[in-house]
Amino acid sequence: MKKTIIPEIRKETIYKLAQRGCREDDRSLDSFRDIGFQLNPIGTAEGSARLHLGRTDVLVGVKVQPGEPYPDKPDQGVLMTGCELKPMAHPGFESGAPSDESVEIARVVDRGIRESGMLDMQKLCIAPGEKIWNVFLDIQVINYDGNLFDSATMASILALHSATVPAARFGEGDDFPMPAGAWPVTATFVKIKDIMMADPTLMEELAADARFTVSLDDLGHIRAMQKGLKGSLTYDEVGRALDTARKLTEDIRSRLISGE
Amino acid sequence: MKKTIIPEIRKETIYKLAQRGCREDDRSLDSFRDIGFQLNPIGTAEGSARLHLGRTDVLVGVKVQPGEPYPDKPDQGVLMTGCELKPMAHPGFESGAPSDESVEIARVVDRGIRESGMLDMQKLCIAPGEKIWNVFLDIQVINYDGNLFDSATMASILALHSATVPAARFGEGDDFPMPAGAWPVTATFVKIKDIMMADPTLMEELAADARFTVSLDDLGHIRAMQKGLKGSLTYDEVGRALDTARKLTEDIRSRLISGE
Amino acid sequence: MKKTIIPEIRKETIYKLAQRGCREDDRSLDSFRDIGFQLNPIGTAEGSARLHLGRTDVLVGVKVQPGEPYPDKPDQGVLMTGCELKPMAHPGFESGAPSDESVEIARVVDRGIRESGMLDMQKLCIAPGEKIWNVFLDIQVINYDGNLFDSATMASILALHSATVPAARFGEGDDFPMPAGAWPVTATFVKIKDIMMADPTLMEELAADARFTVSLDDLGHIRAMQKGLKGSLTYDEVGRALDTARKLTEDIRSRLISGE
Amino acid sequence: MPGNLRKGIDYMADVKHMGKDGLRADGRRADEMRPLRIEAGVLENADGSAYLEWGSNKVIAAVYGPREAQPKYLQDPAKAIVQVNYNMAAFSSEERVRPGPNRRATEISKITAEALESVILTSHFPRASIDVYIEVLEADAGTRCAGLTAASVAVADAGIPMIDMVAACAAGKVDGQIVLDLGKKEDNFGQADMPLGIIPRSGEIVLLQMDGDMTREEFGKAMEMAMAACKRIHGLQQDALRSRYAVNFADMDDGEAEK
Amino acid sequence: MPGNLRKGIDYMADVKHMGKDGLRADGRRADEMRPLRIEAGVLENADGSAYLEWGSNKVIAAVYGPREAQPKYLQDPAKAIVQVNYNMAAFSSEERVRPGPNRRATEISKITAEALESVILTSHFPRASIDVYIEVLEADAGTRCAGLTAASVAVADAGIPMIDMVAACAAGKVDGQIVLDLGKKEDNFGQADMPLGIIPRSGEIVLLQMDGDMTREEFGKAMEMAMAACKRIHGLQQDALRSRYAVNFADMDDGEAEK
Amino acid sequence: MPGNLRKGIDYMADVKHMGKDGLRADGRRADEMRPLRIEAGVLENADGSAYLEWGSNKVIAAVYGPREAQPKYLQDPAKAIVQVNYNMAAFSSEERVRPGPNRRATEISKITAEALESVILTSHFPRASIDVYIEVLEADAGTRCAGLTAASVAVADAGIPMIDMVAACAAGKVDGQIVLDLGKKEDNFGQADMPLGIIPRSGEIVLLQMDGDMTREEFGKAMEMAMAACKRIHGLQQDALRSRYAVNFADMDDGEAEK
Repeated sequence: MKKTIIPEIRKETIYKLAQRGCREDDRSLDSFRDIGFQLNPIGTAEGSARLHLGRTDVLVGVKVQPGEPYPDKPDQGVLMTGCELKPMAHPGFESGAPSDESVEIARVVDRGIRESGMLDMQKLCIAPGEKIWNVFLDIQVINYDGNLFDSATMASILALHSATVPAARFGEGDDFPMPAGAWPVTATFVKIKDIMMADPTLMEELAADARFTVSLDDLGHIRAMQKGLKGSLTYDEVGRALDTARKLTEDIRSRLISGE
Repeated sequence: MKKTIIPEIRKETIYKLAQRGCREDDRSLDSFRDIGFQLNPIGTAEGSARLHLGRTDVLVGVKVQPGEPYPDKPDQGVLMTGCELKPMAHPGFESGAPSDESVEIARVVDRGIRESGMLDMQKLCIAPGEKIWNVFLDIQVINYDGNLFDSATMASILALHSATVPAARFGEGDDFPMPAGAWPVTATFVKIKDIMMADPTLMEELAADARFTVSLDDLGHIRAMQKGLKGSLTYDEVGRALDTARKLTEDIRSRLISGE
Repeated sequence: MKKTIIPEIRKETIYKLAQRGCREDDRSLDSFRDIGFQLNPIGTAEGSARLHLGRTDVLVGVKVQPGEPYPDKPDQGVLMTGCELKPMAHPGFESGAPSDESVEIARVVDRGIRESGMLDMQKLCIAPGEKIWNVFLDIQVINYDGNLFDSATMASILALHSATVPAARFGEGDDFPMPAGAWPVTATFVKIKDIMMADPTLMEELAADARFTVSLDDLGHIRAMQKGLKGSLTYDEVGRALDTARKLTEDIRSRLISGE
Repeated sequence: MPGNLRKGIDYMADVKHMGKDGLRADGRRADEMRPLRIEAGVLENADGSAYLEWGSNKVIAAVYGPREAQPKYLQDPAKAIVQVNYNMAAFSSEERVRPGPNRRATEISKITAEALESVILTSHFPRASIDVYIEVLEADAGTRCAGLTAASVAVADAGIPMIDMVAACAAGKVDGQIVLDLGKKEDNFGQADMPLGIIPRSGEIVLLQMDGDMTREEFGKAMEMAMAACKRIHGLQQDALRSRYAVNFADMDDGEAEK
Repeated sequence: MPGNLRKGIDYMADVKHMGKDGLRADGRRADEMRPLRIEAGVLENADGSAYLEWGSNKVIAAVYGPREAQPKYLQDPAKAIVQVNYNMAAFSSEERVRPGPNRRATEISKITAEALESVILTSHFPRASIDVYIEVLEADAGTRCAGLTAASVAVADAGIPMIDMVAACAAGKVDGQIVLDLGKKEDNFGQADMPLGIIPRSGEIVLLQMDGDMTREEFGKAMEMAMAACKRIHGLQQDALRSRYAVNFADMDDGEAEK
Repeated sequence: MPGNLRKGIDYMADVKHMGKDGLRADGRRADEMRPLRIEAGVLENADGSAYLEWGSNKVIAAVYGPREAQPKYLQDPAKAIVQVNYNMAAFSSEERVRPGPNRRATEISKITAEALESVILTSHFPRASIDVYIEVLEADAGTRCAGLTAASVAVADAGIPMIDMVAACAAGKVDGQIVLDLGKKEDNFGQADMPLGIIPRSGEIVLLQMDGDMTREEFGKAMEMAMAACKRIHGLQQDALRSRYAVNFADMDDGEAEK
């Protein structure tokens, strides 16, 4: 993202609110914004989901095509996750080659999904050593108001759980549902000066000194973590964030599964 | 092309001449410049043609190599058209990646040829689903004085009609002539204020508000059209251009075929 | 390399010293700096060498992987030489696409090796027309103080002579030593005004008007030459450089072979 | 908000079969457009935006500007430049679209920019750039017309002065018959496709392409069919802006009330 | 000079087997780091540099700056920007690494830059750039920690003011056991890997990633193990600078003697 | 106008077989050049240009400048920079050449620019750029010498001051014999190829490359053969300019007459 400056006074306001446990949108420090989603809005995708997290609006589509396996994993399908941050979503995003940020988002989303074992990669093998299913997960941000890590992860797992492997189209037998099991959910926090808050808005991100994301699986195990930005975190802060994240992700997961 | 500005006064002169039905090079509004061409000047090409349209000078070469068919057209050869606008031809052209203009030219030339059915793509199949002939049509502009759409199209169809498929070199049987039938010819017009003129020079292009190209086949059927530039055209203007184009292209076609 | 200017006065000093047959580092005009090297410092490479030529410090690694032969050489392995001039080695080098200079270095090093017949390419064939060994020679400059042509060539032939073809890893039989025979060595000269000197330092290169590199094989035959920079050389100057190069490269070759 | 994105397949269910004779594979009459819905002002951060569903096409257009053209050598001291980036999302068609520019997208971006330039009052904004981003989320033939139609609404939504909004629609030829607004199968197996963009107020043509095989007479018929459709589309564009404006007006009322 | 680069295999010979129980495949205890050697000031032309061998990892870090940030639009009027380019040499791993950027390197460069920014006093150098180049010559798991550790020494060697050097080390989980500093095989077949970078003086975390499967309790154990290791590494970083400084000091003495 | 581009095969018909002994596959003597024709001023829009046919090689060189070097950081306050872009047309060789830069073209562009810099009076034009575009339309071995020879004429045609035009020709070794100006088959199956570019007036060497296998003595023989050829080529370069100038002169006369 191009340099986007938040006025010092706005930053100060956010911090002062936070000292009182409050936020500009009246949330508590440990809560997420409203989540709304829609399954399979895109007819050309094998699976898709559009998700709103407050004003952040993310669309994820899944395409599945036959391909060759990696030599070291001859009997496993391949997941490839891409993320595009286009000017449509925010004037700070630029057309052209993926930015560092979009690479980081794609890789963190991918890591959460991959490490959770959510996809049964062996069920995505057609002929060992010869042919597997490539699963392309493409994240398109429609409107950006902070916390893409969590919104993109949620939309991604919804899209994968809604997807069908189009085997018939490629003469590889009958279509079958994407072999997706777990529901890995991430929770992201930012730290402004000495205060941590969950699910940051864009303004909170711009005011933030440090960022922390954790992916938790259905058992509450930690599957991926990512610290970002130039500030530091204490061990205690990370610990508290992990505990909060566990509660938050349990709640989110059940809402995603129930389709609410 | 880099911003190339035409002085207002020159533009005014061109327009005033046009109001009287005249042009800077003494042509009428509905006529083409002199056309001269040479077949197979390039020994390394499977077919080639160099064509002069006034001072516009274009060289087109055809290379033919075996390749794989597209999955949706397993029994058809593939035509690939490229265009390079190099500084050699005009100081406004720049080295490096193809410009928007060169992409548009290549695609319009390609469309005229492809849509006319000029090439019998099935005769360019070696083994269905496995091996076909790739026909590379490369347009190199030597000198630019306007109207590349028409000059490149003429040079391209001459080069294709002169080409041999080098089957022997690739161990695929005897060489045979490129299976080229029709002679699709385009005519391009520009509109300056309210006046349309055919086959614009560079100065006329720079003075133009709108551009219109139509490709007509041997029967006078419309095979492709392309409107360009930021000005608009009326329905009547397009209609009159189509009628003029029919006469012009019949004449050009017979000259190209007779090799005059 | 970004424009790197040498102060006129330093250039003058180098030239005046040279007129007396001297150099800033007390060498004679026809001598090389100290050479030191280390074989196989890199465990992940199939062969590697690190070489110091005075303060110039070069690391070359060899990777060997199966691949397809070129159609016109179905029974021969393939050598691919790359060179990266990174900011690590000198602030004038920039990250990103290979510069013209790095391309020239890679191609001259490659030419010396290739033309000498040093590698028995037919022994690098696995199955004619189907599978051969690709030999990737990658030159990484650690510190740049002039004369990369010679230092990179020396490190490259040491790395190749130290390399093993990892056939077992790819299920292609037993590992075997890289089929490397000859020891092609280059000698590079620069000309400052009217004086030639061997093995230039960076300052001498920056002061130079012309550059000349010759690759000589074990028999003293000329295998490759490259003149560079915007100055000219006389026939006599080239002749004398060839004669000097023959003596210098014989000495260097024996030191490389003996492993001194 | 762009609202509900629905699967194309549901959409078709809305289409009524209108009798056996002269009807097309999807039940439409020759001069019948696929259902079209346009919404203005769907994006928070863009200066102007529009969302459009047209058959199964789903397109978003976002506009920024007028803003200073960057880099500076792009600036025109006499007027604003119009830059369009047309892009198909990776998942927008049956075969995955590789991210990044390609020649088709380059051409569509160019002719769309030229069409918009013909209506935007660019001379009001020297040295500026008006940047239009068209994202095709789902493609079902006719995306360039859909993109241009949406972009025009987005430019208007951004408050950028125009002489009129461009409306665009294709006509073509299928089984020897001139038909309006070809669907994907018609486009793939039809004999001609002719995208048209006009300034509805004057009927002037600002975008015109064609490929296939048409006689001069067929051209005339296709042109008239497409022109008439463009005028209907223009009504939908105006409605979309009107709804948007109405909402804003309501907001303003609220604002007044608070004082 | 970076000194002798040795094959990883020789290195392993140094490691003592410490008994049968609880030992890892390469004979290390759970909380035992691979041998680590750091040298500062190894490059002639860079403003600061460091060479590091860690197990079979061989990494060079070079630093230039503070210097004027180029191109100018990158400049921050309030502080220096920190740019990191992490790169693996073509021959640095079993499978050849294609030259040029890739997504993994982009991510590592980004988080390494962020970690270094947390300790560099960037506000001292408005409009400047501090450019860090990390070249992995041989990779054996843990290269991002090795790179960050080396880069910190190189920044210090360049005389750029910092609140402290960042030290980095991973902990992870292998066969259900929390272990320190995973080697390549452990990384490939282990259950979790958690690279950590801290400011040793305060214990603050400036780099943290994880992938795999860890409970909350395992996380705590891994964190404590890695934090303790980072403090030991910090000692080696300081030693490297001290040796460098000692040499310079000796040089200066010689200089004095010559007068 | 570049005039008639003829198929290489026709050209060969011009070559006379000069006796059975010592003749080459195409009938040339060891020190015989392929037919060479040079024309100056062939392009309308370039500041200077030349077209050259040499055997079946067909090359156009275009020159622009001296003009302001862009972007500005390329400018040298003391002199003009010389930039060369050598390019082979897609259809210029048996196997299609993929458009875009490649390593071979990069190297040839570099050494050609260096050779031209040695004769152009660059110090007359500080901050300027002299841009040379060499387009190989048909390649038949020896294109870098053909390109440099053509570029020199084009620079002169542009009226850019030079101490002399560079003339270039290769010598090489085929079947153990030193021969001049290798054709494609000789180049492919020969034992050595040595492109040479000189300043004919002084005999100074400004381009020299070699690959293959030559003894010191063979080198001397090849050098003398190539040098002699370069001097003959220089005559053709001068003739080309003279014809061009004569035409211009005639034009001027007409101009005078009109007054």
